[in-house]
Amino acid sequence: MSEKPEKLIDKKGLRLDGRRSDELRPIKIEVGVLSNADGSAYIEHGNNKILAAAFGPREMHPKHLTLPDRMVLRCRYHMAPFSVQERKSPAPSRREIELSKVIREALEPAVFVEYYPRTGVDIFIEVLQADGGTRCASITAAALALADAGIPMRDLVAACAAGKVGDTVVLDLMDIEDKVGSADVPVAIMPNLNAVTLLQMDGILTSEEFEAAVNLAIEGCKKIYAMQKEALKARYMAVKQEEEVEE
Amino acid sequence: MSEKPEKLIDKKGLRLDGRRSDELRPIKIEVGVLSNADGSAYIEHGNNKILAAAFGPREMHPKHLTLPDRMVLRCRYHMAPFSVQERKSPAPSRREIELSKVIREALEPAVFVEYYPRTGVDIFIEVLQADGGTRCASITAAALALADAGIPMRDLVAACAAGKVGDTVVLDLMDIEDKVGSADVPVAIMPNLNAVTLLQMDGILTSEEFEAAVNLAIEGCKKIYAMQKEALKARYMAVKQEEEVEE
Amino acid sequence: MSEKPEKLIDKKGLRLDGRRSDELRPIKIEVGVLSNADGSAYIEHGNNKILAAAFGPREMHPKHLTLPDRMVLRCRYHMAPFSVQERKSPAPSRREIELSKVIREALEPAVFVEYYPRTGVDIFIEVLQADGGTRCASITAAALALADAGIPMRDLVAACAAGKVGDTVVLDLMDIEDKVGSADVPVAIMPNLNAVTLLQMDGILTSEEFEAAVNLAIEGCKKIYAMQKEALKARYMAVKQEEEVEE
Amino acid sequence: MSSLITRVRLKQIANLIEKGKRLDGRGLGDYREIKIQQGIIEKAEGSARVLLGKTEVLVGVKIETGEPFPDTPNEGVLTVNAELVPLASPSFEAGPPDENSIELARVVDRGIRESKALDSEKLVIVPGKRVFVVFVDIYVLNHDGNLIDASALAAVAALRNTKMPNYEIENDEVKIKQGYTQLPMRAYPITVTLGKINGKLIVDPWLEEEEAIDSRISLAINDEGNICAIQKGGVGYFTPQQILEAARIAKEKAAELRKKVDW
Amino acid sequence: MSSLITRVRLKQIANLIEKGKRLDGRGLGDYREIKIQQGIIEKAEGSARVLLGKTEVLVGVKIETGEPFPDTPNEGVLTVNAELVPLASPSFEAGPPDENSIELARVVDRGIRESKALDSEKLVIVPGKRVFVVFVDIYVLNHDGNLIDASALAAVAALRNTKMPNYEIENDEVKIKQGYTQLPMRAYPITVTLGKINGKLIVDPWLEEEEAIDSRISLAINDEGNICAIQKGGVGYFTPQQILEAARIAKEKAAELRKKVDW
Amino acid sequence: MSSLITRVRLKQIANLIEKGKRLDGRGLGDYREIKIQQGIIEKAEGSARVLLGKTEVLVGVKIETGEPFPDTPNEGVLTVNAELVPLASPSFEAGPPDENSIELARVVDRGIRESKALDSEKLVIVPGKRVFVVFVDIYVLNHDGNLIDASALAAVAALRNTKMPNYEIENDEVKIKQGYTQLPMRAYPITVTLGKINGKLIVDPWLEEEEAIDSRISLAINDEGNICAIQKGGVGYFTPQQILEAARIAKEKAAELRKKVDW
Repeated sequence: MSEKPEKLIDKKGLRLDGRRSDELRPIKIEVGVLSNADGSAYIEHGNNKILAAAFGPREMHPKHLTLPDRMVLRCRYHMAPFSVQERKSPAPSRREIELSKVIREALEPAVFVEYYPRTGVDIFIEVLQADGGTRCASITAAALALADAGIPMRDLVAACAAGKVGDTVVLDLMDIEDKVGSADVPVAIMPNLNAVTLLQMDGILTSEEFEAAVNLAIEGCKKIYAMQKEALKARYMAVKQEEEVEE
Repeated sequence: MSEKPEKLIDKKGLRLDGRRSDELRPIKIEVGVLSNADGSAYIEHGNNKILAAAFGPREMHPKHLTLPDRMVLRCRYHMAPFSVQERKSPAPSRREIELSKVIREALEPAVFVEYYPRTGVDIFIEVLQADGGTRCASITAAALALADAGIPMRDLVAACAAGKVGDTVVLDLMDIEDKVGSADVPVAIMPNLNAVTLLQMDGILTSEEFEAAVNLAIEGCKKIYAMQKEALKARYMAVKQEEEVEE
Repeated sequence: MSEKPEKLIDKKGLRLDGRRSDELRPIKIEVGVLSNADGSAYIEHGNNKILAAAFGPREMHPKHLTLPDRMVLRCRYHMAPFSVQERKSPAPSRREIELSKVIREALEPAVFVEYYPRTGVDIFIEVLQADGGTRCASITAAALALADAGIPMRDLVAACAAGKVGDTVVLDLMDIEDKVGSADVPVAIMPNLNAVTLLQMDGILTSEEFEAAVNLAIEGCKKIYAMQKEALKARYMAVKQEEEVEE
Repeated sequence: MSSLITRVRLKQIANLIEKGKRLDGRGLGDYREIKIQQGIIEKAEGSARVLLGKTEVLVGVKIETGEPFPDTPNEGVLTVNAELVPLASPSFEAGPPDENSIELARVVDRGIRESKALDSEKLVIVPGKRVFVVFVDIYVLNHDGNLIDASALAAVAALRNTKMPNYEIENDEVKIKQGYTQLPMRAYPITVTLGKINGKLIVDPWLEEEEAIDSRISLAINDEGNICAIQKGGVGYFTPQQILEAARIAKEKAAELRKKVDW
Repeated sequence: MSSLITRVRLKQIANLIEKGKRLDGRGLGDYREIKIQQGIIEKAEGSARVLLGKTEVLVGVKIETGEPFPDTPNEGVLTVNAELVPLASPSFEAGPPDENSIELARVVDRGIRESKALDSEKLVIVPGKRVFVVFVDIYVLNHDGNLIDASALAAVAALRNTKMPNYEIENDEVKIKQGYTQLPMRAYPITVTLGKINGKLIVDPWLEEEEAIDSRISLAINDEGNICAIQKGGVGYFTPQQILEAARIAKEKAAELRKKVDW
Repeated sequence: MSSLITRVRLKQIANLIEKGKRLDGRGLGDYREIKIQQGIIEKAEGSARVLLGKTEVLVGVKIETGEPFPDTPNEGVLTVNAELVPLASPSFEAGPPDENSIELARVVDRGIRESKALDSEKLVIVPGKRVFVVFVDIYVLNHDGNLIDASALAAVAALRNTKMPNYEIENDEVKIKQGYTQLPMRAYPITVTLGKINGKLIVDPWLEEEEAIDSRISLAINDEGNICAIQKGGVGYFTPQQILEAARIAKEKAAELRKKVDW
């Protein structure tokens, strides 16, 4: 239903929402938002609205999936039926199954899975509203949910896409840029370890453009990483305050 | 395909099938009709034709559903594809899943579940022909199947609906009254315990009408309860006779 | 899309592909074609192209299906989506589920199931291209896969159909003969034991025609049996050679 | 599954049969008592209940309109489905059809289809576009063995009892009118199942015999005594001689049943 | 499920209630604090988030066009679905809807449907052919008890907040135009759930109380104070007197909530 | 999963690779032997079988007509599906597609789609109404590692081999005519997968190496040497430098394979 705009970048180099090519969308993060989960986080990344929760380490069901020498990480990325233009059936789509896998593989390098053998950790991600870049925002939130649950981690994981719109390599594509643009490169990193844990690409890029996009995405991830740490700190302060009040 | 009749109650206060407002449809009950079930009953309630069977107490599958301190009751309410106007797919519908739950919750208060810990009892209900009020007739039959299986019970459960047709509160709605009428209140009771174990309502009723409907339904249940006891007695006599013949 | 031919048998008694009534289609068999299976075979029977593999005897999953006194045989007959004219959904159809059962029951009489209690053997059959008679060609290949896996057997099982085309009883119907013909009688035998392990029939046959068809099919099976033994021998020689080279 | 006690029982069954006798007193070629009731589900377009000894099967027929299959634009559609409902036996489980219920439905379907029992060209409303779809739903209510014969009998009895709605075509749309006509049928196949125990053939095995037999063979026989469908089942085998013998017995028994049943 | 520690806790809850008190300080007839936010999912045609204490439910409404049901050619279609998403509680599992989520959806559906909340005749585009389909998706985000009341409230709040696309019919095809109109509604039912513990009725049970109660009853009350849907749940029972008492309380509480909620 | 013996083996694999060697004698940047056979499934509109060492993949292409997606009324439809059939590996199970087969299908799909390999506007029969639907079914017959590259190669080879039926439009209906034309293609992407072990990159990992690597990266390279799709997999990571290095190697290898393959 949304019509194709004439130009995604104007003469001044600004994008439809007024951003420069290397600018992130507004991001709001809150940690510890759900009372029943062991850890949780909520992110608004542009118009994306996403909840992530972590349960565990806990006993696994079914038991035969348990591993003797490590924790098993499971992940479900799921979109609410009302999160997108056309109502989505609540049954998991092939896209959701693939994304659940790549998101899990983006988070697992950060987790000390060997600390809790024979246990499981479940990560549940619910996209309440989608606007391009949900997998990256999901990773950003899920990493915080894991940290909030007290799962021992090497580093947080921060995620952000870069891509190509018209002839320009730009940061953090929103929905319309993703659909009309010519390439999208979602990236997740553990900033302190210089480690890329998610990398996908759609579209066509030369080697040079690809290098530029990866570097730009990494810069974006680093900015998001700073916000993640702020959000964790805010959560920590809130918990501390609560405890002091209780005492 | 069935056309909407002009009037559900005539000038004399009689309904389409000639019943008075407080009159039940003809009911026929037989206990012990299936040779493989531990207990069974068949009911014809108006044009409803329903078979119920109970299996157990027995080992449960899957085992992890077993409870250490009580028996687990399971119930499946299911309609034959040919039981209704338009052929029904044999896969359980959302309506059948909900009814399975409320029927189980209507029967369970009558069962001494603590007598047989770590076991399960399965109740299977098959609606062979439906004509309004299948959930009530199912409960009436299933309670007898449980009793026939020798499951220890506080009381039988008898069920019957009342409702509102035009301006009148009436007993035991048949299909057409249910569809065209303005409210339906299915009720199940354990008569000796003055206990309502099923209560649902569709439609709009004032508090006064609701009270009248509940009371009328309870009267209906009591009449059905008498028939249940007759049917159990007949079954008992038949079994006794059989045993005497065998000796 | 394929049009109905005018005559399936010409004046000389020859069929559309030039065969006589008692002639098999060209058959090519190869044993030991898959490196990951414990046993495997590939058959081209006319235009049918079928792979069969056997895994086991091995531990069964789920474990509760294990039998204390015998091996459990399981079988999945499955058609590739591209094996037939109209693309077939990869989900198992009712036809595939029935054929999996009759094929398993055609093979099981040949297996000494009591030799390996508490184990399971899985037979997987993939029809890569179908042209009439896939169940028989599948049995022929699957029996070889079992033998190649070293499962102890009373005899091989060879399978072939006979049927009626026009007024003639003919051997080994191809797709078009199966569809337009008036009867199809697939048969599987253990030749050394004079034992029929698969028998089905579609169409209408008099008792006399039925007897003729069964006898003709058995003759066909015996010819296929000879080819099976050749293929096993070739496999044995190849393995031996390989071993000698390795030494 | 088979406990020690059952093994003794199975042995006993086999021993008796070797002597030409059966546990329930029948001869090897005898059917159990058969009762057929038609039209008992008034809401269905056709129905029949068959009691074969204690085995009880209810078949309901529903008729709807739908599209024909692309390759048979001038024929109505027949759909046979079987439900082994869990109240019929502790061995039946609720859930989607398993291989046993699928085989049962398909064997009954083949008997009807291959004997051309339905005059399916008379089920066409608008060629290539609109036809009657005949749903035959087999509902097994009590399982005491030989579900195939009981179900096949109930299916044909229900179809005989089936009424098609009258219709007219108005502005390219099918309108259902008052009244009914009989479903057009041309054949009434009867299916006979035999079991094999220690080389002996028995007719109409009941539940305990089914556990004792190593294989079974079911033959659908049409009105002329010809064979129109066969299904061998079980993990044993038959010799070619036994198969021809089974075919002979089936033909004989089908003729016998055909006289007996009053449908 | 219920460990030894929980049993002590359950006992404590029951004892308090017998004295007319509750663990969280509420009176037996008190609701927890209620917060309603509307329009928070901009991409949905309507949405509302309800906080009932710590219980959190998000409802999104999507509107599409589709065919009406054959038996109601002159009415739009309402579809209510509930997802107990696994992040809301360790007791929820990913997968197809279970009996709890189906019951939740159907109870909310009945409250809306039976009170005739939607003016569904105004949802018709071309009678018998094309109507608006209203999808109400209940998304439970945090489960702290009494999901029925929170979901029913969120569903009605989301519907109040829903905008229908404008359209025109051009060459028999529906074209969506610029702009929106409010979804046509006629009633705003409120559902009140009561639990029974040791013969006492409590309003709005929270999670731990839900484990202590032996049965619950939910009543949907329309704007006139009449009852438009009831669902009894749980493995216990009510006396007829308790039911009438519950109906009286529900009517009172619904009126009270109706004044309080600002939607 | 990984037993003690396997751990020794995994260690051995890793040690060798650190020295620039591989267990099967290949260099770190070498592919296994590749064989491609086209047209082996005569009933399919296109087919190809690829042997990559012992890894064996069969791809069949079927062409049907259907409706276009509403948002791309002027394009044909491409559907890629992958079956990890259980005869290919003891680790594959029968059943609906799991995350591995879905990822495989979607990665192959993206390589084809993003390189604009199919000239999908030429697949339109009646704009907005009727288009050709191209089903690409990936059938893994033997799993010896690197299923992505083998499947991507087989898919493109099968598409190159695919013939579309001729048709004409008569009274608004599509009639299939005699004869075929080649499926219209514009690009032939080649996918190169690299694994990472102890910081080293290896090309075309085989089964045992796949268990030893901590992550893999697959890059689809188009005819001009540009990247058109990437998928990182596995529970490890890459440094940014390793990613650029992988991109460089993939471009080189794709050019090399492009010369070698004869399709």
